[in-house]
Amino acid sequence: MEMTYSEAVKDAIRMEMRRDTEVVMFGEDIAHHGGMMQVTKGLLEEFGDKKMIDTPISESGFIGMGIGAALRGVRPVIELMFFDFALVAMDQIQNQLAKTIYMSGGTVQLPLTIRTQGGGWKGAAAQHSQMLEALFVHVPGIKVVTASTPADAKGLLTSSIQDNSPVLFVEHKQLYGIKGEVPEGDYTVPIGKADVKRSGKDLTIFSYSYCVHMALEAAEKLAAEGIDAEVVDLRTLNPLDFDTVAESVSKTHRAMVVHDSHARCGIGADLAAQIQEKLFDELDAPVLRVCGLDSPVPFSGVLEEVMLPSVGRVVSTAKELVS
Amino acid sequence: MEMTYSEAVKDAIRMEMRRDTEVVMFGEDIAHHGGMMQVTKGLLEEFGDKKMIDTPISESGFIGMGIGAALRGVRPVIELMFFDFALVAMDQIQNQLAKTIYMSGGTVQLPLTIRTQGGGWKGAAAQHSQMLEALFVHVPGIKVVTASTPADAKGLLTSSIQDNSPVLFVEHKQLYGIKGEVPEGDYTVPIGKADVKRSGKDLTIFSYSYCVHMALEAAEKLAAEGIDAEVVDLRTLNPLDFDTVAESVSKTHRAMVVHDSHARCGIGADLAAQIQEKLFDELDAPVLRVCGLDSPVPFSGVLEEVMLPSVGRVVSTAKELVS
Amino acid sequence: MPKASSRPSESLSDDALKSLYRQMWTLRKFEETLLQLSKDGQLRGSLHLTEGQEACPAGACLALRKDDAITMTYRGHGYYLAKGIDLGKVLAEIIGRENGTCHGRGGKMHIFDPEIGVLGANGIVAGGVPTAVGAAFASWIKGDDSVALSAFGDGAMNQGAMHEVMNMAGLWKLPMIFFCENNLYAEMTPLDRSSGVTEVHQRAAAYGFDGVKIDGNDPLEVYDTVCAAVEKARSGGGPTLIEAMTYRTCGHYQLDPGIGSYRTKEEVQEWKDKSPIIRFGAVLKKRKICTAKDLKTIEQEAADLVAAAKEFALAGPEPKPEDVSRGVFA
Amino acid sequence: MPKASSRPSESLSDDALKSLYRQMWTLRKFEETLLQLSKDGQLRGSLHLTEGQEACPAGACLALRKDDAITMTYRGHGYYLAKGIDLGKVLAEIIGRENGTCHGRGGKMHIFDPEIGVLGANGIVAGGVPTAVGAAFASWIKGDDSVALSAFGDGAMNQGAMHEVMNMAGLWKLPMIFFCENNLYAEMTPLDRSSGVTEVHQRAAAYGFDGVKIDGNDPLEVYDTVCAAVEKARSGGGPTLIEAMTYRTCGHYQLDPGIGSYRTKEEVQEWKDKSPIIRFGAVLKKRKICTAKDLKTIEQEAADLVAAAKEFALAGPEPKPEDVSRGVFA
Ligand SMILES: Cc1ncc(C[n+]2csc(CCOP(=O)(O)OP(=O)(O)O)c2C)c(N)n1
Ligand SMILES: Cc1ncc(C[n+]2csc(CCOP(=O)(O)OP(=O)(O)O)c2C)c(N)n1
Ligand SMILES: [Mg+2]
Ligand SMILES: [Mg+2]
Repeated sequence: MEMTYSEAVKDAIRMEMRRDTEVVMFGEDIAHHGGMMQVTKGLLEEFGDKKMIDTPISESGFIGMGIGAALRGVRPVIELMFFDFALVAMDQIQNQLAKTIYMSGGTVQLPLTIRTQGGGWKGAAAQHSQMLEALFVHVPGIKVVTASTPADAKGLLTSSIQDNSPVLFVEHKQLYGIKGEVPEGDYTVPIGKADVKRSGKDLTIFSYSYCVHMALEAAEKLAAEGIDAEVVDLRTLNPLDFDTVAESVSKTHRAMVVHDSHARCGIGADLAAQIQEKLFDELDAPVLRVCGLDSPVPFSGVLEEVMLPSVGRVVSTAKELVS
Repeated sequence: MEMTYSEAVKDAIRMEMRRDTEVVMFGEDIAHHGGMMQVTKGLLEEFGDKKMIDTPISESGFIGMGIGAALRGVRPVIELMFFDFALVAMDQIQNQLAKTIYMSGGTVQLPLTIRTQGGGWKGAAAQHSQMLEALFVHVPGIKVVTASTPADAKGLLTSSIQDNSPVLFVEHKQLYGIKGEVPEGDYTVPIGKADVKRSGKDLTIFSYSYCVHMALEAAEKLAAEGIDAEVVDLRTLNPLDFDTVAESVSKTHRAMVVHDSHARCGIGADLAAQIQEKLFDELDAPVLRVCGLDSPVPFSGVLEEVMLPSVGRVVSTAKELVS
Repeated sequence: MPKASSRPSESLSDDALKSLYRQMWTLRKFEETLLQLSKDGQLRGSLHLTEGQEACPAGACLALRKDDAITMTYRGHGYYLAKGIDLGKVLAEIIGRENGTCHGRGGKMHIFDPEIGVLGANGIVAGGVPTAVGAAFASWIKGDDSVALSAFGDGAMNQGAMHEVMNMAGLWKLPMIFFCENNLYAEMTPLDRSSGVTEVHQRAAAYGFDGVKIDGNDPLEVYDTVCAAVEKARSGGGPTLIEAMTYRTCGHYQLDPGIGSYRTKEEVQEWKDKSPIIRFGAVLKKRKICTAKDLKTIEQEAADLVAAAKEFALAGPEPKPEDVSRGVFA
Repeated sequence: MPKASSRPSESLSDDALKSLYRQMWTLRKFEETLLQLSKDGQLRGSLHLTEGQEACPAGACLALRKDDAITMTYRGHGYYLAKGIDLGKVLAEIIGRENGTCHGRGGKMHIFDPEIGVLGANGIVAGGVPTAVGAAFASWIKGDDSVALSAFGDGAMNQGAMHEVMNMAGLWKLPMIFFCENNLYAEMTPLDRSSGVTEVHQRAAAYGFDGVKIDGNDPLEVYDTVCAAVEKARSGGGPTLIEAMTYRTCGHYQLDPGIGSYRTKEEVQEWKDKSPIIRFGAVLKKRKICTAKDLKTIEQEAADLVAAAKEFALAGPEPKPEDVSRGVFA
């Protein structure tokens, strides 16, 4: 069935709430209003106000409460309105949520999903445009999941909600409107599996979330010039599916990474480091990166355009890579 | 003059407070008690309680207040008792402090130093042992500075306090007691310059903070086996002195990175990515890493020992690198 | 705190009163222009307007000196305007031009002009309050008599950072004014669904200083209350929490109709009738300071100011792409 | 809230009272053992002892059911002991053994035993309070009648997260007990240098629920107060903030002498004389429930329990190095 990314996210939540009475959603303006992105519209009516709960503007508080709730038989799905706001709740996310299972010696389960959205190209400036996934990959204890298509969104969010460890499910402003075929009914995509979104033999472009589309568009342009790019959607950033990464690099011998978050200590740096470390002899060229520049996201459209990656940069970097 | 690292830090603060009446220190138990690490002992008596201010346990609040104070002619030096506690103040550090200069279009200066300390090997477990520097390198806008010796501590902290941008000055639990020669009087070490702590020709070990000592110890062991390692102390992690990195790699053609923070999206990943990207043809082997494992810091000594890097791991990785 | 007993507003000259009225109109016209620019595709992103709340910034900033500090929110246009920012430059900023206050890097949620004490609008709820308290802290450290004011919404009361700095302001008796625009909603959530205590000003007691609730749609009451709080602050009496009751008669941002899903038409209309601009115009007429025609003239003056600013802004150059990384550090 | 008017403690059996006394001694002996192990180099890191505050955990946990939830701080040994944790296993945890409650991964600041409602000691000031409020939230969502209690210090009142969850607890009337051990100091900082309002319980008013100040060195007053708060919470009456006045007669951690730099010898001695164990022993004697010899016997029973636990713990194996990454995820 064709639906938007946003509908696919809702479909996953709705189905899990129907299937499992322990699933409870909370966050700011998610119930009565249906969420700032309108993703949860209608769920209050179906599930009632003890399952769909509007919170005050207290991210640290309600994410922390999610931990206690999860330890006591609730399966919270928390909406964090903007990824940037994770920073006000960082202690509860990284010192508490991420460490609780390990500190308990593996004696507890902590089934909690935080859904959030990031990304720029909207003139939302420095505090409403960040993609901060690298921070959550660096500090261990939270699975970090992204989805670039409606089908993946449904399948991966369903798996996230069913998972017994904390999951950060990162959506993207630019994705909510895109449409795609989504399987009806029960549908899961496993956490920890990357996906080859386009097969190719000359180089591999690794990406995830919205930038996968940029990579695919670039691949079409490259194809027109006779360069055959493989596009691998990493999907889960932690745990990373290095097997799929290795398989692709062993085939193409040239790799690059594209993401819109910052370059330094980013996912691209991580992947490049791992690829050269483990597949040095497979590489015919260095692993290159196309990332957000290392400055805050500027407000001006002209500046935001150059600060963030673009199809043009992906294409030219790919050419550099194969040259 | 020989002094401990801890005394060198105090020396820098005291000299800057004497030199510049705008310098004000605040933090928890830093004034009357002289700091949990006793670094600031005696400064209250010399400078009085409007220069040395004890705060409540409100890191988000007082770091945020540092921003306002800095914009109004105060030059705050803030002690954050443990690096782990940065997470309770993350919005003020990363959404506010790090972005203010850029968001103002460069129209303001923001002279503010946060001093903190991290690191394990103390049985302090998951919430009191973290080295989180990678998080602050990933999100741009804060200079991230470390020092491995008393002299560097004095020189770099002095530069940090004098800097007109925010600086995170990261100390290390294991360093306070070490002794070294420290220049008396005015002494600065420039931010943004790495330092070759040991010259060698067979490989380069990049490191910073406490792990530099591990690298130096490993280098001695390697020397005994006829392997001549260069040890480069990165010192400033942002901005990074890539010139010194490149110079060393161009000489040794083999590089590895050692740090006690987590591997994924860490400083080692960042450096490895940059080295292979820019110096691919110089490399005779992949850039290897010896880092903290990707799990929270365990309490048990047996586990902490394997979770964190060790001289043994540095030595064996170096051998792998040159083999 | 009892309501301000002295009424410094009584000694405001006719010109000052007219200028206060003009200030509210300037804000209204400014925002109408922003909305139009947004519709025309010349202004990017979401836009949080102040319609119906104009008395708060106009009254509050009139009580401040140029060297006093302020911070505000994404809905803070009124504060920096009333604090005296250059209208053209700030409009240029809001459309991202190089000649903007922040050279187009900050944009509408991040306006800085430290020369006149404007220490930042903010995109994070309560995020700028610590900055203002830090400015008050600087005054306390240096022993000067400038004060700081932070304007924020009712929803901001439930952020941790707010609590932390209120405690420190109370502890050290910092020269600080916490100015809460209680417009009864945080986005689409009404106050009684976000807090067990809807009398916001009562929270001040938890920090050992005064809280007062006032009519935030009366610029003179706002002015008098802030004057009293400023006087107390300058003389070492510590902070005040002002809860100014008001209402945004527009949506939360430009795409929110503001009526229907979470507020009834009647409720909004009731508050439109209490609009501070209309009310204050009537006062000026009643006190024979202005005729109906004078009021129109003032409105027109405001419109002209904004029109000139718009022209300046639109003529400004775009930032140069190659300068994107300028200003990450000082 | 007025102090508890009903006194459920009056209907505690003699055995229950003795057991309460034993509980306090168990904690004391437990901590003496920890200190010795630390001196012997068998226990790593810093150790935050409870000496002088034993009445709080003993009295509070007696008022809870096994299925009620608790969280506490690094100074929380008394709570999980009184909640019924296995003494041997938790001691093994504190020395980092594989047979410890958390297989040596957590250590003394991070004790979990969800079977008996122990949802974590915590190394971050106020860090575990949201977890407890979340447990109360779960009860509210599911409509069951379990409650949650979080124990924390006076210093924790000034953390943002505390504020946020107090507000939500008040808003939704969650079955929650905020139990503040006001021992007058946060590390070396006295309360009046960290907060403008030193009457901690008064903060509850800001969130619309009751606050009460009690003698935290009287286990029966603690018990009665928590009983009342629990009853209120179970019946939908919402949260209570209890400010239990107490004092740690030891240092903040094992290397802090606790006397000299920030507290006088006299002040500490004064509180040592008010030690809850001594006081409660005297009560038991006065009420003829125990002779001096009985008291000694109970103390010895506690010591024996701890000795057995120590033996169990020391016999436990170290974790296997190769298992270091086990349990990052469930
Ligand atoms: C920390 C944080 N959480 C959430 C948001 C999203 N948000 C923007 S405005 C707003 C409502 C704020 O309400 P209030 O403080 O009453 O101010 P008002 O908009 O009514 O002026 C919210 C939730 C944010 N910007 N920052
Ligand atoms: C967020 C945070 N900041 C600072 C610390 C360091 N610290 C540990 S205990 C403590 C004092 C806490 O005082 P209080 O809450 O009164 O509890 P008490 O130790 O007196 O029982 C501080 C500041 C911490 N653990 N967490
Ligand atoms: Mg509001
Ligand atoms: Mg205390």
